[in-house]
Amino acid sequence: MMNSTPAPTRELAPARPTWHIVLVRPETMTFLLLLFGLVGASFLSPFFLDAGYILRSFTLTAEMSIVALVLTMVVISGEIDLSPAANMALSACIFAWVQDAGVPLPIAVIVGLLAGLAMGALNAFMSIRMQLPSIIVTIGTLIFFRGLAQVIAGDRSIRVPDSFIGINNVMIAGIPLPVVIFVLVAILLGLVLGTTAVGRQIYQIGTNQQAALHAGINAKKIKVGLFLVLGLVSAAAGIMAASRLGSVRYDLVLGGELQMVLMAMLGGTYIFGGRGTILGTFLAAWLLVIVSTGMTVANLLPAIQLTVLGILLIVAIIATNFIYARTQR
Amino acid sequence: EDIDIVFVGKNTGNPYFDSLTQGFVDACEVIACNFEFVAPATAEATSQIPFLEAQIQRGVDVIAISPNSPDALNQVFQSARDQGIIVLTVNGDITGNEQFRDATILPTDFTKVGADQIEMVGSLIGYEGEIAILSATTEAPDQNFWIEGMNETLANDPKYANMTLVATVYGDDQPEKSTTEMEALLANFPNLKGVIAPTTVGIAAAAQVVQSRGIADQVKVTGLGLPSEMREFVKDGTVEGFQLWSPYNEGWLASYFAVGLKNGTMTNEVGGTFEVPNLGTITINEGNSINTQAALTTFNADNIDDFDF
Amino acid sequence: MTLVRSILLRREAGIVVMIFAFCLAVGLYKPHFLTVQSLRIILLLVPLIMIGAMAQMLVLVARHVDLSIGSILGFSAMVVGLMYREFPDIYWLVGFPVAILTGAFLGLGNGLLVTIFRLPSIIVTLGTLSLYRGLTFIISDARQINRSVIPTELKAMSRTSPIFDIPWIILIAFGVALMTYVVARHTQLGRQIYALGSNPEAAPLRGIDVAKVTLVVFTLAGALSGLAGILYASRWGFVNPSNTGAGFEFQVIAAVVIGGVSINGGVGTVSGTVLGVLLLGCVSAALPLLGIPGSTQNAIYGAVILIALLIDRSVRQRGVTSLSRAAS
Amino acid sequence: MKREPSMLVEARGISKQFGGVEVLSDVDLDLHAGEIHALLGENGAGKSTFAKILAGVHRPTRGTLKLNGSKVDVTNPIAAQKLGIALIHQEPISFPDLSIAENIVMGRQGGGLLSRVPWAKIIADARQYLDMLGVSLDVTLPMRGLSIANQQMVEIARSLASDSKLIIMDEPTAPLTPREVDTLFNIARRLREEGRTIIFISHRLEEVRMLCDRVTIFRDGAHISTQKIDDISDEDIIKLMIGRTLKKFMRKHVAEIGDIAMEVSELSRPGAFEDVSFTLRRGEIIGLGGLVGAGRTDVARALFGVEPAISGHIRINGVDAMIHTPTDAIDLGLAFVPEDRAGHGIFATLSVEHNLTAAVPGKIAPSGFISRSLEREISRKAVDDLSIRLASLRQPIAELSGGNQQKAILARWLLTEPDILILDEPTRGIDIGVKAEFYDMIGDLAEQGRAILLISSELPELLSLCDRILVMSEGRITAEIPREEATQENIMQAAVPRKGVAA
Ligand SMILES: Nc1ncnc2c1ncn2[C@@H]1O[C@H](COP(=O)(O)OP(=O)(O)OP(=O)(O)O)[C@@H](O)[C@H]1O
Ligand SMILES: Nc1ncnc2c1ncn2[C@@H]1O[C@H](COP(=O)(O)OP(=O)(O)OP(=O)(O)O)[C@@H](O)[C@H]1O
Ligand SMILES: [Mg+2]
Ligand SMILES: [Mg+2]
Repeated sequence: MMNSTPAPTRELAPARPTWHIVLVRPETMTFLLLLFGLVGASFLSPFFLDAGYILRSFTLTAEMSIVALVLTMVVISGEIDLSPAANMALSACIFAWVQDAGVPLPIAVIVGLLAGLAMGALNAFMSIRMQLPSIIVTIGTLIFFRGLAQVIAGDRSIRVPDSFIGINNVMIAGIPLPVVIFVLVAILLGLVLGTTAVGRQIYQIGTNQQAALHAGINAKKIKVGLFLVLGLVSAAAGIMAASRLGSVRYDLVLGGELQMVLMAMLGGTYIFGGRGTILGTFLAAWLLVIVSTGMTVANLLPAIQLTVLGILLIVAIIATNFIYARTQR
Repeated sequence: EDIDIVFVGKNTGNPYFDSLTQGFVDACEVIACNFEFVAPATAEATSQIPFLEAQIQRGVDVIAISPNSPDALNQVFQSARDQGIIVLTVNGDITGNEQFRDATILPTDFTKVGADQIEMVGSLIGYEGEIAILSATTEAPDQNFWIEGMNETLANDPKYANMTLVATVYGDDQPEKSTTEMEALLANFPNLKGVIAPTTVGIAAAAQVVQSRGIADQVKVTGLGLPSEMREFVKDGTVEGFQLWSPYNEGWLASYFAVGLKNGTMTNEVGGTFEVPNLGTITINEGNSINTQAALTTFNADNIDDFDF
Repeated sequence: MTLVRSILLRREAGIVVMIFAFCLAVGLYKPHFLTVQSLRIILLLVPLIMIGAMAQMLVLVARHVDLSIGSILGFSAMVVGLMYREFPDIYWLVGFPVAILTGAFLGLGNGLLVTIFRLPSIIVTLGTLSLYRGLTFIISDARQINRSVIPTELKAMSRTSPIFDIPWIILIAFGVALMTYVVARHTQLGRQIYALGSNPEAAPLRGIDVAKVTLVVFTLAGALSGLAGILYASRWGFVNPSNTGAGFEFQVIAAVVIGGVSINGGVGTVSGTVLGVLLLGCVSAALPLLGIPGSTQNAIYGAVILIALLIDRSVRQRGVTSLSRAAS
Repeated sequence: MKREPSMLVEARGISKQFGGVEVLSDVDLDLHAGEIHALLGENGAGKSTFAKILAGVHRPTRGTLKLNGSKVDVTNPIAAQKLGIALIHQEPISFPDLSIAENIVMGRQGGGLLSRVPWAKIIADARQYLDMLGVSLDVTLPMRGLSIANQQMVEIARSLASDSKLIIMDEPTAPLTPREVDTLFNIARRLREEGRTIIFISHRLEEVRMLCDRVTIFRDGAHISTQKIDDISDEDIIKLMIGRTLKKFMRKHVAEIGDIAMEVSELSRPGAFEDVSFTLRRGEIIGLGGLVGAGRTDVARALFGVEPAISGHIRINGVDAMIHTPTDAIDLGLAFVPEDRAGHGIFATLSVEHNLTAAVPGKIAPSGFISRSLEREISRKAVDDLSIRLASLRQPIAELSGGNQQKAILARWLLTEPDILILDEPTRGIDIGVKAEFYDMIGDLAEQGRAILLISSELPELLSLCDRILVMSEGRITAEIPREEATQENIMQAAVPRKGVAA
């Protein structure tokens, strides 16, 4: 920290060669791990390597992966949200409960989405308006949302109408609809983050909020917007999960926050903000599915999966920090 | 060709399933089947789905499962059966969605559990006084079914006319909550004579409260529990008697039935019968439901050491 | 100046008032709540949370957070349980050093990751939350340690008492609180923890070995969680790989935040934390008495955390206001 | 009969670089035991840096230190403490949540982590040291909320408690009242009698003259001169401090002064600045001078909407302006180059390109989507216009030298085509060569008809560039001096807080 590099060479330091810029980045690591995971899983079980099966397995986490894409943007902006999994559960419960009470389906969907938006607004209020650290705030809202879902649904599972069931069985060109939605959302968000002015500003806020403020970027507005979008998308994901499962309980995607954070981290999103890509999270979502599906189909204990998840998370942040430290100088 | 059977438990680390699994394992050493046990880390509604998908992918012949949800698994069951996999629910059913499984194997005739439990507590308190129920979760389907039976028995059988059910509370199958609920029962109903806890976590928690307060002679605890967990309380006199069935036999029977079905030596017709070693003749009841034993086993100081689950 | 101090003082006074008001309100409706018996119930509910809260308080004061204490609790309890199962003849008290050392070891792991790689503790411990839980499954082969395995003497600690009929585990919990008080208030270590959390940039300039203090804090938190682990075995008589300690971290954070420990480090007292724990205990004990379903408990915890955060902020805000007033 | 003074510290060839800028070069300095040694120099001359090196906060890039004749390596503050070196930081540092008493002793008690805290002794000692300083504070209260002056007193008490051989006071008197300064001086003299050495850093010459035995002058990171205080006049000290010839930076052309661009009246934010009024015309460069902490930055931040004023008016081009956020300011044609480049200016890890275009999203993304070619073209032109030296537009801006980073920030603002530029210490921490380029650029901007408010602590800069110079002291404008009448002396006169008025 207090060391300094020799002065005169600094200014004249050559730019990193293009291959360095393209290859030395966390996404490359994610991609390599993905290939490695594919090969490893194929060795673990002869039943693994089957596109249909992998796609079906991906549908099981597609909702969470979609949320993780938005979460990536929140993390890049320098905040974090640990509550989207609980938000998914609560929105889905509210949706199912409302329609169970006789409200027409489309209106119930809207109510569910609005609930998610309200949850996003609560997070935004506490972390941006009240300037409390979002990580602690969202631990609080995580417990709160999950608790409310429990109050609403108790231990019951609330059924959704048959006509609403089966989003995962809708195939588009042989690909389950949730996967298609995930890919589309990834492309959309990738475009927003990578090619629009707002996307650029998200990186700038996450890199240095003060500098962004001084450059006339309305950091608060953008962050509030991100929390709201995250709330809304979480709700949509929760309702998608309801359609896939046919019923809703308060424990929907219990503990999913860990997986979502893991997807973002594994994709190279920097926990302190300012760095990361949608592509990284996109790859990481597949990586996680392949790792966990490979282990499940090999009938490995879920214990091993938990352990692997924990290790992956820690290794991912260490590796990301390391790569960024190397490329930042 | 051996039949591949997989049993998907509610969650790992649940001692109840250790014994049940052992039944499968032992049966598959006798008859032509391969057995594997898998279970998610938590008993959450959807956590069994990836495991089911994996079994479908592996192309097993029979999936036996203790379902964590009465309806969230329907879609997966459907696709399993579309592939010709036999789906058996074991130790719990998907009530209201029976069309998604082939048969259910339940440890005993659940319609009789309520009456048996009332008789049990009645015998302990001299058929007189206030009783309460400490159940699992508010929505637990089996427990609610039994509690309904208890209420009916109390209302209709004159033998129990002097017994009043003062409260039904729920400990959510968590030791902490079950304990505070039990304490609240004792506080709210000072004249309480007996407590039925038809769930293994609840009965242990209730017994512990009574043990710690030293009021075993005033409040009788009974219900459904595992001998291994209750042995201590029976030995020190905290609990005089409680009931359960044999989880082991469920696994044993399920294996025989599964292999029989797959080989075509048994059929899945209501009213049909088949033979299972050690268990005798088994009948397929209404709703493709099979029971491993006719009535609950009662455990007390005399016989508790004979059971090791 | 005295304003800030009086607010801080009022914070603890405020919890006391809340506890009394709450108990009175419940007592009016259910007089039984105001008996010694119910005090006993409350006190028996809190020992584990109390010990966990002491651990979390130290960590938060140092401007870190440890989400893995529930998993450390579970792992340590499992190690002791396995020990009792594999070596049934071992003297039962050996479980205590084993649990505490196991916990300390896992806590040290957190500390090393935080200091060596300079990672944020919240992410590290989110990872180890999962990792340690997975290891618990692995070492136990996903099997529960049953009641019969836990030594009778250990289980008896939750019932029997050396003094005034107060069970051992309650005494231990309050003993831990007292020791934490001594460490926090009367040792160099304690003061350096407060200093570190109060101003991490200044700490090295003031001759504080930041890495060492951080390591000690996480190790201590782990050790206390380990102690809570063996007490879990005592209190509930079993150890389960998936349930034991699950969600413990959230209860503890709720208690600590209610107790006035600042999430921004440097602020927090043992007395406030103890009061926060007791308030949660009162709420937990009162819900079933009032016939409120247990399913509302998490929502109440969550709401309480959020409210405590807002109170924390407004206290700080007032502190800042008085600062600028003093400066002008 | 005079004894040869014994040598406490011998510093040889001490150099220090920060991010490629050498802020100290080959400083030699000897300190006698039992002397009070003044360290003088302009803002940024490297005084604090030298002090921090002695106290183990920074490690020198080169050079050696001897203490009592033996070579020492002061690797960290703990080591310095053990060697008996105490530093009173320029900005008081404290643990706001700990009590005053603890702040006085923290980190300097011996014993292991588990050793007991002797509360009674700590409190008694703290009282004693604060009494000595004539400050009455309840030492059991937390530091939080203490005024800057009292915080400074606690820092001084801390250094007294440390029993150090060498006490370095970095501008200790800045926030103090005259009475407090007197007390401090008495204590300093007593410490001298006890044989301790004090380094005293201050901008107030009269204080130096009252207190010190010898004086060392730094300029641009170099040791210029060390003399007995009685052997050197104030004029000579100032000459040595400032050193440069003014001609070098003379502004070549003076732009034509146009309409009023900005009119500020009675702007106030209590605690920061009061009653600030001035007018700024097109083509005009107004300098804002004063000592560090005078409140100039706060005025600039208020004008730009970063931290708006509480009362007062701003009129832009004759129209009342409501500036609540920087976005408002930008829309009104303002631009602001902040003094804290790393904290408020650059996005360190982002590319130069992204940094350049940060304030003009509309220009690079006319359709909402960023056009790479447009962005490249705009950035390339900006880089060429200001001759920013870089390897690639895509390299992280942190890889550029400080001066080029600063040019990039200026370039960012020129892209918004601002009418009014507020430049806060634009040349701080950049090398002489780039500085000269900057002066040319600022002159050119004025000639283009832009209005410029230049905040600077470097007098030559103000004198050579500005049409008018406003001087601030303690949050108020104390003088307005036209270019023709401005001298270093009259600016300094207005900048130094009046004794007695301060509080
Ligand atoms: N940590 C740092 N990183 C980068 N540059 C620094 C750092 N600290 C100081 N500098 C730069 O070093 C130069 C000397 O600063 P220093 O604080 O020593 O000056 P000073 O003589 O104490 O000035 P003042 O009278 O304003 O206190 C300045 O240009 C400053 O910007
Ligand atoms: N980041 C900060 N936090 C707290 N107080 C600050 C901060 N920056 C400045 N101050 C205080 O605000 C007052 C005005 O400082 P300001 O930076 O505006 O002065 P300035 O004249 O611009 O000084 P400089 O020459 O350093 O630019 C001073 O009392 C200073 O101590
Ligand atoms: Mg300085
Ligand atoms: Mg300034």
